[in-house]
Amino acid sequence: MRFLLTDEQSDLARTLASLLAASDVPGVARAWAAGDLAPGRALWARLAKAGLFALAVPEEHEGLGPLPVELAVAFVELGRYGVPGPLVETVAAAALLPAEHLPALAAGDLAATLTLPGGSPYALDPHAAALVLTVSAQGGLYAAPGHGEPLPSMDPARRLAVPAAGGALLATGVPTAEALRRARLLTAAQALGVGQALLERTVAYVKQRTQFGTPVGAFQAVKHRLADTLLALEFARPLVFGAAVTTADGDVAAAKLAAGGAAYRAARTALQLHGAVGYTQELELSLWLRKARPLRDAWGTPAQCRAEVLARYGEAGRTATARLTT
Amino acid sequence: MRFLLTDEQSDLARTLASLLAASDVPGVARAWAAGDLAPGRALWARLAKAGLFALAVPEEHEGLGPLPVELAVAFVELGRYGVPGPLVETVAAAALLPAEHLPALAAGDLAATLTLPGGSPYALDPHAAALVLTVSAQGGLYAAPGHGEPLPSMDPARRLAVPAAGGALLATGVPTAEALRRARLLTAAQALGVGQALLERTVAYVKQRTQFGTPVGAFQAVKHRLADTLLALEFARPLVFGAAVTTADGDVAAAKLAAGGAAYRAARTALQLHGAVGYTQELELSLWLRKARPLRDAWGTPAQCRAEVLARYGEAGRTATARLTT
Amino acid sequence: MDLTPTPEVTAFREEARAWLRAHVPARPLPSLETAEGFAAHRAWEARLSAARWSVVSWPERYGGRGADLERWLVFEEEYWAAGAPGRVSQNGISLLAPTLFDHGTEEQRARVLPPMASGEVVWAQAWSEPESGSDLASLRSKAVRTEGGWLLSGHKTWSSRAAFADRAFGIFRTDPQPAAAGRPHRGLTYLMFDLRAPGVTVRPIGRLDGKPAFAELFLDEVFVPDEDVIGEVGEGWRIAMSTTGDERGLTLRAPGRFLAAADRLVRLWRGREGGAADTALRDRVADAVVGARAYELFTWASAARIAAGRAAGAESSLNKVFWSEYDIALHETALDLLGADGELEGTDWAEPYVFALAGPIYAGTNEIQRDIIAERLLGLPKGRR
Amino acid sequence: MDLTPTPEVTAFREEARAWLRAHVPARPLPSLETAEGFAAHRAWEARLSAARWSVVSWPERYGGRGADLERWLVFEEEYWAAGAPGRVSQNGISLLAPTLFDHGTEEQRARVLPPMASGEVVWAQAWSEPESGSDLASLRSKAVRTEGGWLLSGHKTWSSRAAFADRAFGIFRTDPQPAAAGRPHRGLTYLMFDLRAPGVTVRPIGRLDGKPAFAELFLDEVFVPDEDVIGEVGEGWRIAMSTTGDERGLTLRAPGRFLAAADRLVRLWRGREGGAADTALRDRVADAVVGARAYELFTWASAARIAAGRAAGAESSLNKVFWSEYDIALHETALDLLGADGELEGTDWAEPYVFALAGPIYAGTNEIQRDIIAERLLGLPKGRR
Repeated sequence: MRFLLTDEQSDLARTLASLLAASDVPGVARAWAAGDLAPGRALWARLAKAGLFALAVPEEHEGLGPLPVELAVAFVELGRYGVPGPLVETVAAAALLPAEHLPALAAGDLAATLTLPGGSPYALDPHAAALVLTVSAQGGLYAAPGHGEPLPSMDPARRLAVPAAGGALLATGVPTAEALRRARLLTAAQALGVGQALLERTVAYVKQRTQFGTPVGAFQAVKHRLADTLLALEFARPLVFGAAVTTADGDVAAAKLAAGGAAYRAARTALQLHGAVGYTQELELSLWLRKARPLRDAWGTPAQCRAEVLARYGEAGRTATARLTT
Repeated sequence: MRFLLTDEQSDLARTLASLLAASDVPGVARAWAAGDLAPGRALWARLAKAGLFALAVPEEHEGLGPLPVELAVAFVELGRYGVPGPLVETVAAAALLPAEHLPALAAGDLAATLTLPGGSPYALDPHAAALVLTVSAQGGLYAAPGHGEPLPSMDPARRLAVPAAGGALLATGVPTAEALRRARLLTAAQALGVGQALLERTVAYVKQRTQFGTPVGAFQAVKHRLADTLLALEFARPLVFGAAVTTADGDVAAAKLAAGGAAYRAARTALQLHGAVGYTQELELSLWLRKARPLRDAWGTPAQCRAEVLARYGEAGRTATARLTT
Repeated sequence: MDLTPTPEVTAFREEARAWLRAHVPARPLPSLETAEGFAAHRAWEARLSAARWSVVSWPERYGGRGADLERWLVFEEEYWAAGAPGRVSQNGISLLAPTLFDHGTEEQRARVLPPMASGEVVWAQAWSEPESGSDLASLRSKAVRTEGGWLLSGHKTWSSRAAFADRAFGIFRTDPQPAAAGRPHRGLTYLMFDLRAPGVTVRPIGRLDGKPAFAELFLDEVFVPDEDVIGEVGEGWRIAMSTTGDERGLTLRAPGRFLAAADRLVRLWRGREGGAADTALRDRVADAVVGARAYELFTWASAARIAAGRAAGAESSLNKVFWSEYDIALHETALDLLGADGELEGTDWAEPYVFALAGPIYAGTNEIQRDIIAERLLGLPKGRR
Repeated sequence: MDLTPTPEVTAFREEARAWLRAHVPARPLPSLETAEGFAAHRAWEARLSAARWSVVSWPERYGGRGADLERWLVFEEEYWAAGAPGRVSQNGISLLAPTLFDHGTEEQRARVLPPMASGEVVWAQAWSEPESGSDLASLRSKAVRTEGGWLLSGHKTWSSRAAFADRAFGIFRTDPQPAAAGRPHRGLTYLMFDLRAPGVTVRPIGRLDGKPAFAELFLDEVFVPDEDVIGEVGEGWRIAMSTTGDERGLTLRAPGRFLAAADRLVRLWRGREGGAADTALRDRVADAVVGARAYELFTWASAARIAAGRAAGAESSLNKVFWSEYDIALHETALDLLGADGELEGTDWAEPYVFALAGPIYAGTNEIQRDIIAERLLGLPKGRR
């Protein structure tokens, strides 16, 4: 029992962070939002080279994984830097796709998006994906033959469309639950990173912005609001990594609930404490501000996650959410 | 249209407030809690003389009412001074009792308590009531032949017991809904007064208490918490008086929800800002602190009130909660 | 206490309702934060004005009906209940017009108000500067005396409507001496100016959803004739403060808006499959209904006090905090009710949600409003501000 | 990252569970804030101690098992899951003992710790004074030098457990000079004293529910021998601060308490008729489950950092704010689930609810904790305090 990132896991975070810091991700995201996918695809390739997608693919299919903790580490950074595209969806698809697709996915040559039965009818960014997947209630995996017109989200870096029904049957009896777990866990990790970015930027802003002759960050109301934001993020973080370790459905739902809520709270705080300047599209901050709420709901709204937490509570073999041990 | 208390209504509040200020209500409430009902009964008689119960009784039965606005005005003061006993219940009973009981009730010679179908099984302070009433689902009004052992509430000035079934049938086809409306409206008014007392005392305390060389009330976190408490009370107040004017079920439920919530919030604030001293039984503050939550739930929990608000929303003849006019 | 309208008020309500029912566009106009939508909203103002519904509380000679506060509130309730368009002339009607009534000359009122009422001239406000958000007294933009008027120079921002509006109003430093001597509230003057005058550069700013809901104004020796100074030179702060008070009070946020929004929310909730069983959402919908009713009754109480000759004062801070937080909660509930569609840009709820998010920031941040509530209504000690 | 216990830890857990299952009283003991309950809880401590379960993390020579942090957390989880009684020796075990380990002499440890472990001597804390709640540095109670020791005089309050306890510990001003010179944190000394010594008057204070959960202490020249001074004379503040850190950290609030409470809450919810359909309550129950899990994992992460040699520091303020607000929310949910019974004094939930209400106040108010979080963890400017 040692609930701490290993040195290798911390190194992975640092490697990705420095790759992303050097990649003008805000520019990439703006281009993505404007429909120019080329910079995003170039970034995707660099992330693949750093091993991102390999983490989702078993070794026998030219991957390194699946390594949920490493994936969670990576997705926190992806959220923190605001990387656009169906990243979560591609990693979730790795749990479903037949073996022949996996080497390409691991290498970053296969962007996928998907819907799952019982979830949202929309697939994220199908115009940017080589494969748009749907899964039938019986566990049949289909390559959708197309999709509806992508609709703009309030996050301009996201577009949503309903995949067309039918298409080629790629596999049967696919592990839908595992795909949902991955999508939910990594969306939680991404949301945590988004919340962290919002908090970091807001803290920096209130230290520097003065009103009435004082840094705004010296006002107790501002301090306490930021303290609460940190609190929510810091108690979501162990849930995200705990869920990555146990991969228990209840833990994953708890992580999603907490991280999504903390990110949205961070967005509200960031907006309020930046004042009017935070309300503009121009400020880089808006990249994260507009992402928080969609991520809070994607792959499990708060209500869905709460229901899941209680449905799984006390499940055989996992005392409590799961309680750590028995 | 003039949504302001008349001079007469304001005078009523002032009259009751000065009567209560001169009555050592904290002492009365402590005695009541200890089982000594005499001081409470003496206060009851003084309130009756000031016309309190007459407000609930029609003129033809030696009353002055029913005057819901005046009753609401009065119950705000009763809450503000923390008067114990089945006051709300007696006024609600006036809507149910046969005419022969009403002159005594108006004169303050008849304390009653009751349960209503679908509500709490407990009657408040039956040991202090001359009549313990129950109403059957068919609208039969019974004088209960006794009651279970009174159980202590977390508010020591309240005791609760289940009335015995059966007893003398006093009337049939009684207006249960009107009794519930009254009980709910006046509990809301009482809660508003409780919240107001908590806020007043807390504001006074934080002005005088110093820590770190500063009055506690100069800290922005303290100021904002008190501002929010005032806000909740000041937006509950027009709901209480609006409900007294329209007597619409939706309005009454809204008033109860808002006033009960505001009072409980005021209690949490008062406790936190008084610090340890607020957590003691000794401080007079505890009189109101412990009353807020029971009043929030009595005659309609927040969940029940919310359900009622929506059930009544858009009812024919009352657009909106009710919307004021059509 | 009385909540019964007189027959005259009821007749007024019915007249308004009938006209609105006949004239409100069946389909929502395009967003007023776009060039196309701005033009459509301006045309709507002209229609409203032709029927004398654009400024019911103004005197008849400027295009109004001389309606009292009660009628104004009734009109607003009907207006929003009818689903009528947002008011592109809002800034002029609720911020500049009250100032002209209090501090303008009759010549100014006769010249400025009728075209404001008809939407022929749409006004933008020009208060904030980059370094002066909450701290308005630290304004730097200046007006320098010249032959027959003043030359404005400086940099204004968060000027709502300015991307498409015709004229603007704001305060400018006409005398730098008092500020240099530590009295920054003095030496400011209230002026109106033309957004198309030489020397004005308007740079639209995209709101969170990208729409140019406000703009920066770069002013370089923009000429303003003396006739466009409101009140006395050097008294701009005092004059602006009374205007700011109005922005926070009744004039900007009539309860009708929130009553209508709560009504739409209930319809959304009732129309949802299996919605009623979800008590978590039901509770939030109920809270929206209760909040709208509370705000309505709070406003009626304020109106009655004002009618009885008592000033509104710091209670307008309670008002501001309440509606701004209410508005966000209501729209968050709506988005949650929409489920997977909640994040789409194209729903009826997306733009009002983004608009609501700004509520706790503008017209005095809610942090400042809470300070005011604590200090002026509760008498708590002034903290550092 | 690893959440798998070693076989040794699992064996330890099973041993604890088996013992607790066999020995935890079937019916809850009377409230520990009553004379009868205090005695019953003291007897329970003796039983715990005889089986060496009272202080598992202490060295064996003082009655412990030398358990590491992991085992301690496992023990606490099992302890609360078994529904075992509250710990009447808590103040001594979690506040005084760590101080003795860090700053006491071997003679003091040998003399004080074993009877603390067995419940033979129950300790009360004596920190606060009437004018010093959050502002501990302003303490006035003094200790004056005398032959072979010190004479304590002054007035302490909010001394939890003191109504029935045997001894107490606290800090006293031994040198008034530094305070007079504006350095109130200096000149304080950490002392232990006997609550039954001549000169001590204990006045119990009734908590909100009337139970004497704390007391005032009036001290009039109470003799304390030199052997009961902990650490150096004049260094009491520094010593107390490290103790306060523990009170806020792991030692006081193991996650087991909250895991067990969440478990009870779920059982209450599941046992309720029609409860599952009420999503508003369901959501709050789920939040309690998630919060307990978050607190558990947060604590495991802290324990792992501590085990890796990194100090806890200001993160204990996050911890304090979290559990104290969590605890109230959980108990409020329970009362709401109880319906009409929620207000009764006699339910299993009433006393813990009242106890939870104190959480945001003691061990450093949550307002102060938020200041610490903002200043030390986020680096925001120090405000007035």
